[in-house]
Amino acid sequence: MAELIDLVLLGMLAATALRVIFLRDLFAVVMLFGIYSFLSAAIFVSLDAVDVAFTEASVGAGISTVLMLGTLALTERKEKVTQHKSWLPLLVVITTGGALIYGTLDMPPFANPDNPVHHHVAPRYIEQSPQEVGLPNMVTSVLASYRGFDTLGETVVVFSAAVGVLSLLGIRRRREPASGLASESDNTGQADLSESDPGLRAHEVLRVIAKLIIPLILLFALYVQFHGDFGPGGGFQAGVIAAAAFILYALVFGIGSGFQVVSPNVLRWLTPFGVLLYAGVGVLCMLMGGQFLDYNVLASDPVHGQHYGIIAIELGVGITVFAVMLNIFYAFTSQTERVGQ
Amino acid sequence: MTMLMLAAVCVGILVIMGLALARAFSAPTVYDRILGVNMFGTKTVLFIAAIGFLSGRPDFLDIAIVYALINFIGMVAVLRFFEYTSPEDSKTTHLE
Amino acid sequence: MIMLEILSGFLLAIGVFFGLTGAIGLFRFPDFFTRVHSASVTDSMAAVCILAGLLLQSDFGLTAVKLLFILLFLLVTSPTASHALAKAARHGGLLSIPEHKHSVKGQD
Amino acid sequence: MMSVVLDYYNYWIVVFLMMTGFYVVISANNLVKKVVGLNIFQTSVFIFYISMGKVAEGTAPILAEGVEAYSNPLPHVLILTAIVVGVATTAVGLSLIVRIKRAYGSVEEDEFQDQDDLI
Repeated sequence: MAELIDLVLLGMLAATALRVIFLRDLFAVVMLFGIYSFLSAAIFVSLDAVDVAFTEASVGAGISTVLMLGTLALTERKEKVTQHKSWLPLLVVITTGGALIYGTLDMPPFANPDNPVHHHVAPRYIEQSPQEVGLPNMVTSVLASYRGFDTLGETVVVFSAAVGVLSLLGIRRRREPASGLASESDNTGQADLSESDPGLRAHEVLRVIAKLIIPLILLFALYVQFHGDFGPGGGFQAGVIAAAAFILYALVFGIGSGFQVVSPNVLRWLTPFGVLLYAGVGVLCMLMGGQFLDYNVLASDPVHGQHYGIIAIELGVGITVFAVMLNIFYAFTSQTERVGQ
Repeated sequence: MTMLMLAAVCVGILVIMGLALARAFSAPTVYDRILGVNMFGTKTVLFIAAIGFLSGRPDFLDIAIVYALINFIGMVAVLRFFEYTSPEDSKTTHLE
Repeated sequence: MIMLEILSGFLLAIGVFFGLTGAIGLFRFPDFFTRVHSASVTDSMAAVCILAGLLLQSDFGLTAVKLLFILLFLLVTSPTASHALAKAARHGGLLSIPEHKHSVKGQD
Repeated sequence: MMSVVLDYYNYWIVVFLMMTGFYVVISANNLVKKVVGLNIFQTSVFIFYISMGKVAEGTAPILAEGVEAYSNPLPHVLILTAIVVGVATTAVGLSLIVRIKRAYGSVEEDEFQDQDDLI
């Protein structure tokens, strides 16, 4: 039964990918890409990777789609027809694909418990982590404790992506940026923006419903943040969900109102704060006599220490991811206002 | 018995998802495409909920909540996108 | 207990039936506004029935609360999304079939 | 024969998806479509990793009573962070596209390459 569901979902995924090739309307391409992300998240659920599905659904399907729509609003909606020769790429792809399929025949069979991948560190994570770290969710234990240094690196990558986007686009606060890029805290500019961008003013029902839903989303984000030790969830997912709440607000009520709720200045401080909190926990561990990110020393009982450490670094991850996602969204949407006039 | 019932529900929802996907693949107007995508999203929420019960670990409903949430935000983003493109643009698309 | 099982199965079957009719309506109805009607109305009904069917199978703990939350969320957002989409289509200048016929006549 | 298909169909579909994404990246002329292709490619790698972590009869790696086998949590951790990083890099790519549009007035590859050749 599980195989059948898996196969059907994978088939839908393949069909979606194939359809993307032949569509020239980029808006439709982005819509299908949203479906593609949703489908792959459903596949992750059926393959037992609930945490991954959680991340893919919130990050992949949500944020990517919103950003791509923002890019389309700034560029073109239709792909132009070109006289490119299509047989050469096709040849390359078929050759590579054939070689890869030949290669998969040497792979161990799918889902066999005796596969080599299940025999190195995985048994230790599965058998020991509930005692050593004291959390039911093994993914969180591995992510935050055993491979904490790796996760710190990923958080820094996310942080540097925000730096990249901000230095490429910047957040525009006024309509006529005569005096260069992102100006300093300029209140009149914000007022300008909220007047010029009323949001979805025509959609009264949507505005009421959004007001009703946004607090629920924030509550859910907090739940995901702090329940991530016991069920699927954690800092990455919670950060994105919290950002999604503010993105919804900015979409419905206009970017100017969004700036008034969470100002880009606050975000500018929050983005590095999360990374520093994470690294700070590591340094604290060193000061207390352990190694970098070795939470055992944080409390007299090692398991309690692990728990404190994980809560702190998950919070750091959550804050950084929240600020980065919202920053990126602001950067794209504030450009859109300019073109839309 | 219960398992069989849930499996049947999963297959049923998969069929609905397939139909919605077909609508999203080739739609007469751009709005039909969005309708298909939206329907696909809500049916995936139900699918995830049902599959959680089928696999005997129904505590993963959080994922279904995220799905419902993101589906709605995606819809709002699409509506916002339409405020920036001219109506002709959205009409020409159904000729593709 | 067996009553609950039967009731749950009944609700699930109804839910899938409504979902299927809605999906077929997506193809069979003549213009966009009728299609949005078929999709959104059955969508809500299918969500209510299937989630209620699952609710009867849960152990009425945290799982049930989450199911109720999903139900509430879908009941609020799904009609809103359909309404807003139909409104956007209207603003975008999409006509229903009778209006279309009328406007074609007017041009002659 | 049937067992071979059942053992490997997951990997084959992954290869198919990967090649679809690869084809879009190398053949599409529009930069936004290229980014979509890149994302399809990326997701296929994610599914490949998660497929490797799956254990038959296993369930999600969250401790529960009465569960014997769990799927491998390590690929899940690697992919979880990879997804977030993937979206971050996508955002950087999209902002580069916006800058290219501003500088050249086009996001079609051959059009702005023609403009470059003129200079």
